[in-house]
Amino acid sequence: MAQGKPRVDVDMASGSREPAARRWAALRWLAAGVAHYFSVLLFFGLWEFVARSGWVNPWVFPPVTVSLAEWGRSLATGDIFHPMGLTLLRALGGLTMALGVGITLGLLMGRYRLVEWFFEPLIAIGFPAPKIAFLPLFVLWFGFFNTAKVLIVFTSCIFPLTLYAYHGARSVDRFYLWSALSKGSRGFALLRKVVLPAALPHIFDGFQVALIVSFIVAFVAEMVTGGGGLGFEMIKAAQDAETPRAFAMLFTISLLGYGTIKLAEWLRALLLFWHIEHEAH
Amino acid sequence: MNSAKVEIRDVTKAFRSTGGSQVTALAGISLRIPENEFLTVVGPSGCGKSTLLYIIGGFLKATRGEVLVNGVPVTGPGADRGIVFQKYSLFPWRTVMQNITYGLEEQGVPRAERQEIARSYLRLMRLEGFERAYPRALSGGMQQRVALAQTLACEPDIILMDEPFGALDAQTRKLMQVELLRLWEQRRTTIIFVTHDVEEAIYLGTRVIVMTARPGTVKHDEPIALNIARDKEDYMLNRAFMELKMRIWLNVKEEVERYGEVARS
Amino acid sequence: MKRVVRGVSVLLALVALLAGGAAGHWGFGVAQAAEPVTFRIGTAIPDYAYAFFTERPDILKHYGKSYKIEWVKFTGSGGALSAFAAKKVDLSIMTILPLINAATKYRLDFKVIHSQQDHGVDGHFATTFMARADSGVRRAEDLKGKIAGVNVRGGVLDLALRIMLMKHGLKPDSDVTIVEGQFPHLGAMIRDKKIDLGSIIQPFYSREQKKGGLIDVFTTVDAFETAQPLSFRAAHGSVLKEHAAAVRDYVDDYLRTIAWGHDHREEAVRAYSKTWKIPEETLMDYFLTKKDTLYRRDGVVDVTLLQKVVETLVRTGFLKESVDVSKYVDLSFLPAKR
Amino acid sequence: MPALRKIVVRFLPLLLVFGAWEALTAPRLIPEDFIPRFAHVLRALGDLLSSAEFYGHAAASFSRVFIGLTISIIAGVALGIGMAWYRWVKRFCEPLVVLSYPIPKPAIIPVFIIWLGIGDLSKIAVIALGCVVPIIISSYNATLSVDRYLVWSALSKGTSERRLLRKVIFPASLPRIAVAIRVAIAVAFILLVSSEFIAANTGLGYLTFSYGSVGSNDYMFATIFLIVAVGFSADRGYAAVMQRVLAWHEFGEL
Repeated sequence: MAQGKPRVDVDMASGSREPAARRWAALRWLAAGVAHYFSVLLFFGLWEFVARSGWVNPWVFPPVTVSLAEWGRSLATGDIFHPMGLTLLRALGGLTMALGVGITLGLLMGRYRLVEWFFEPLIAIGFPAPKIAFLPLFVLWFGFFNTAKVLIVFTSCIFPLTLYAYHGARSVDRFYLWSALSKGSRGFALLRKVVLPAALPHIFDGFQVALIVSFIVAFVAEMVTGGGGLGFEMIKAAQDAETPRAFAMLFTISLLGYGTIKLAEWLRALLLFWHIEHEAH
Repeated sequence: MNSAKVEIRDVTKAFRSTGGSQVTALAGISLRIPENEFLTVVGPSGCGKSTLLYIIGGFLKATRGEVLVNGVPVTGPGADRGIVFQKYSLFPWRTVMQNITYGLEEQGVPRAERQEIARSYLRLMRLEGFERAYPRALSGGMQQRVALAQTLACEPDIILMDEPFGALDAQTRKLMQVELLRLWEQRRTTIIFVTHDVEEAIYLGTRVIVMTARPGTVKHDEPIALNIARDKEDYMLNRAFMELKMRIWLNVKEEVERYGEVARS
Repeated sequence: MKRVVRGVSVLLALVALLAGGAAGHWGFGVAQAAEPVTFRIGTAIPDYAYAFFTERPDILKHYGKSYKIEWVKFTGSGGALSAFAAKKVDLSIMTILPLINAATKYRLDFKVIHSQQDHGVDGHFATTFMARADSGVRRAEDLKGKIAGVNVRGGVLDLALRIMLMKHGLKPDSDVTIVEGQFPHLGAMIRDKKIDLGSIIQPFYSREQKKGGLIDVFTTVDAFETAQPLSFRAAHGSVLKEHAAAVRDYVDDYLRTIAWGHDHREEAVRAYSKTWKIPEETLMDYFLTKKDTLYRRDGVVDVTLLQKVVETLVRTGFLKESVDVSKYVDLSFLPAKR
Repeated sequence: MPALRKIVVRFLPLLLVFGAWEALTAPRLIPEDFIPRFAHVLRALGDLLSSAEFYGHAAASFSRVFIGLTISIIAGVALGIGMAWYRWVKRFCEPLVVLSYPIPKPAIIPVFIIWLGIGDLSKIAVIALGCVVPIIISSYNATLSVDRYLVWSALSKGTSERRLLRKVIFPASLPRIAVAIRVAIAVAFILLVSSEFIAANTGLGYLTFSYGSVGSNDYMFATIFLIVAVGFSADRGYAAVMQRVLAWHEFGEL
């Protein structure tokens, strides 16, 4: 896909190669692999150097090796899995609810004028609203434990999901609709059988955005309102002046998010195989 | 010794397909295209005729073999070879005028001169009054006229055309063909024109090449020497034209069928 | 192409340079500044001194002459500690746990220089754990199987609650569920039966009392078995060394504002209300009276009381080993008796 | 006049929601501890808007948003295009970008404080970091999906590879980059609050949190309203400008 140099030439390889050339290719591949993570290594190296240089208090900003060791320890003892599970549960719980409601709402907005009229300004205004500021109030309204946190994730995810589904529904080619109408599809069936699949690429865009939002919001909700989970453990570690543990929590959420991003991309390729975007590659 | 404007020497092109297997698009094509020739290339879809054009243009590199233009090997794209695609030749963010002056701008022609040249092509292509319009406001036929003007304004040595009228409706297409012929007869620029329409190929070309199905090779090479005035309306009803059309079409049909079988197996 | 890349890298380098320069400028602004010195003071959001300093600069004597203040506000003493440890503030609010962490984990060179709020000293208010009057929770031992709310788990009130529960034979996490809620909301949560017990501070204690229906179950004094200095101001050793005179002036002005508050209560209420938008009626009820935590006119941090808190923490197992608090308190910056 | 009616009709749902809010809170159907009366929020709004102090906070916040956004746009577009264009840039940046994407930005404020201090820089950095990733990703994708025929068309008219970026790649990917920037604007206003919630002395986010933590909920809601109002206007303003700049393109709604 991405080539160095302008993409004058789109083909990937040409002709057969000599064995020596193939060895070279293998070597290059290996070098590319190292190069791929070079930036992360460099970043960690810089971090380690700075933390050990004496410019900062190493108990305030511990070396990366210390943080990674603490991370390894908590993975080995397994004491990180419980908070991880809690955060995942909250993130995905809220996201699932938002998926159901947001997609339905978005599609309805895209098809029915009255629904659009009522919700469009609310969504437009609600999207840039800082949801994090409502966190304490959510606890007050919905209680402790998981409800408030799942609901704040839900509230944060529903905006991108609705918006993308709405635009997806509006951009459905009218010929699809006409074709379905002429075959007798009406109302909800039309929505489910034609509008939903046709809007799916847009909806998936929204899903990929909301996925990240759900992780971030779940984590921040735990930071601010407690109740266990990676965010809570991080804040607690910071309060107890156990900074390496706080970084371990950050590593965990980062990798967890990374994994789900990749999973979502894979899912997209699986579900949207019929969509034009794959012909481009 | 080398009197050919474009010489294609044993050009082979292999792609790696998405599945990872090698696909040979072109297999050892050699051709000599003399100056002032209007070469049209027909063949079944997927036979690599566009690939060949892109190799001449310098956009793709041949896996083996080479292309010489004026005796010099092609190493990349250049302003000596203008190209017109079926679509997307125009920059949507530039107005008609800005699109036509684009190439001149790139060659460092002073502003006043650019405007003047562009204006002459605007007239030639009957686009007056649309100078300030953006491409998306134009019809398909007008867009292709702008694309042609854009390419002509650079005064290329060779014009490469990749099914330029393929997306147009029948009437517009006919008018554009007439227009193109008129231009070619005035200037006699060497043109290599790829199409899947046999009638178009015979009508426009001074020589028609039929390509085989993948891997593409030259199957049939026929100079068009019909002694008829091409601007006459009944040109295509001429008996000689019909015979020629039938002969070439049979060649193409054979390849289309063969390609179908290859694809099925 | 190359030109663009070069342009971008120059730009990025510039940004980095600017960032570095600015960090150097702001981050270490204290060190070489000529008179007056600017102190960055970390404080909690509802701080009294902040309101008085900003609303009534006319009562200050040295401000703007020998020193200036840049206030930085934190939602809790925990967040303030990490900024203090990173030397991004010169002086900071501190409570007992951050003090212990600063001393034993961050190994900072710092001293506590004046008190801020004292809990329960001389009959003054101490944070009170309240319950619904009709809930049957009257004493700590009634809490078995119930839910208790504190502002932050791992904070000093959480510890007080846990100590109290342990003293009454309950295991904090298995017998009682401890959850977090913000101070302003805990009262409403008790009424709404979301929690059975909550830690209530002022001004919310006054509000809840006025509304009625809630009873006091115990206070932090009951838990720690002593009145205790709740919050105090700490400063980096280097700041104290380099700017001793300016620090003295600051402490002098600080005490001046506290004295002014006590002496001109109505004006103080007005200033505070204006800063934090808390209605004056609510404040009039308790502000700087016995119903409020004690703001000492002399600024003295009672080391004996503080040490007693530490010993309670050690005895109940919340601290592994004792810390000698007196090593971290230096009252020499307080003015000689006025 | 019809324009005014259109606006009224458009925002009627909002008024309905506010009306319902007031109708539920005024007779204390919902206790005021749970949600302030809408009328009180309006009163607080008026009070804030008439105090000079408030504008200082607003200026502090919006300058942070503005600078943070500007940095993220410049860096994001440059990196996104660079990643699509140069293999080494992609190799270098991709892992960092993808790994930093899911990191909750408020969680790294303490780290920013250590490096950039307590002042504006750490807050600008939070906003810039939060906004830059979506811009990088979109610019990257936009650049990759520039039609190769456009590139070829330019090359065949003598455009050098060096100039290609400015003449073709950048304008061709502009519509998608413009959409990404629009998303980034919304993100920036969301982050405004988080960036000011750990250590601050100025800014609307700081006000929001401090009013919240002393129980002045009416004022808290009022500040949030103002942030949203400004965010919303910024979004609409941006859309209007882009509609003009990208007149050649059908600038979509999103």
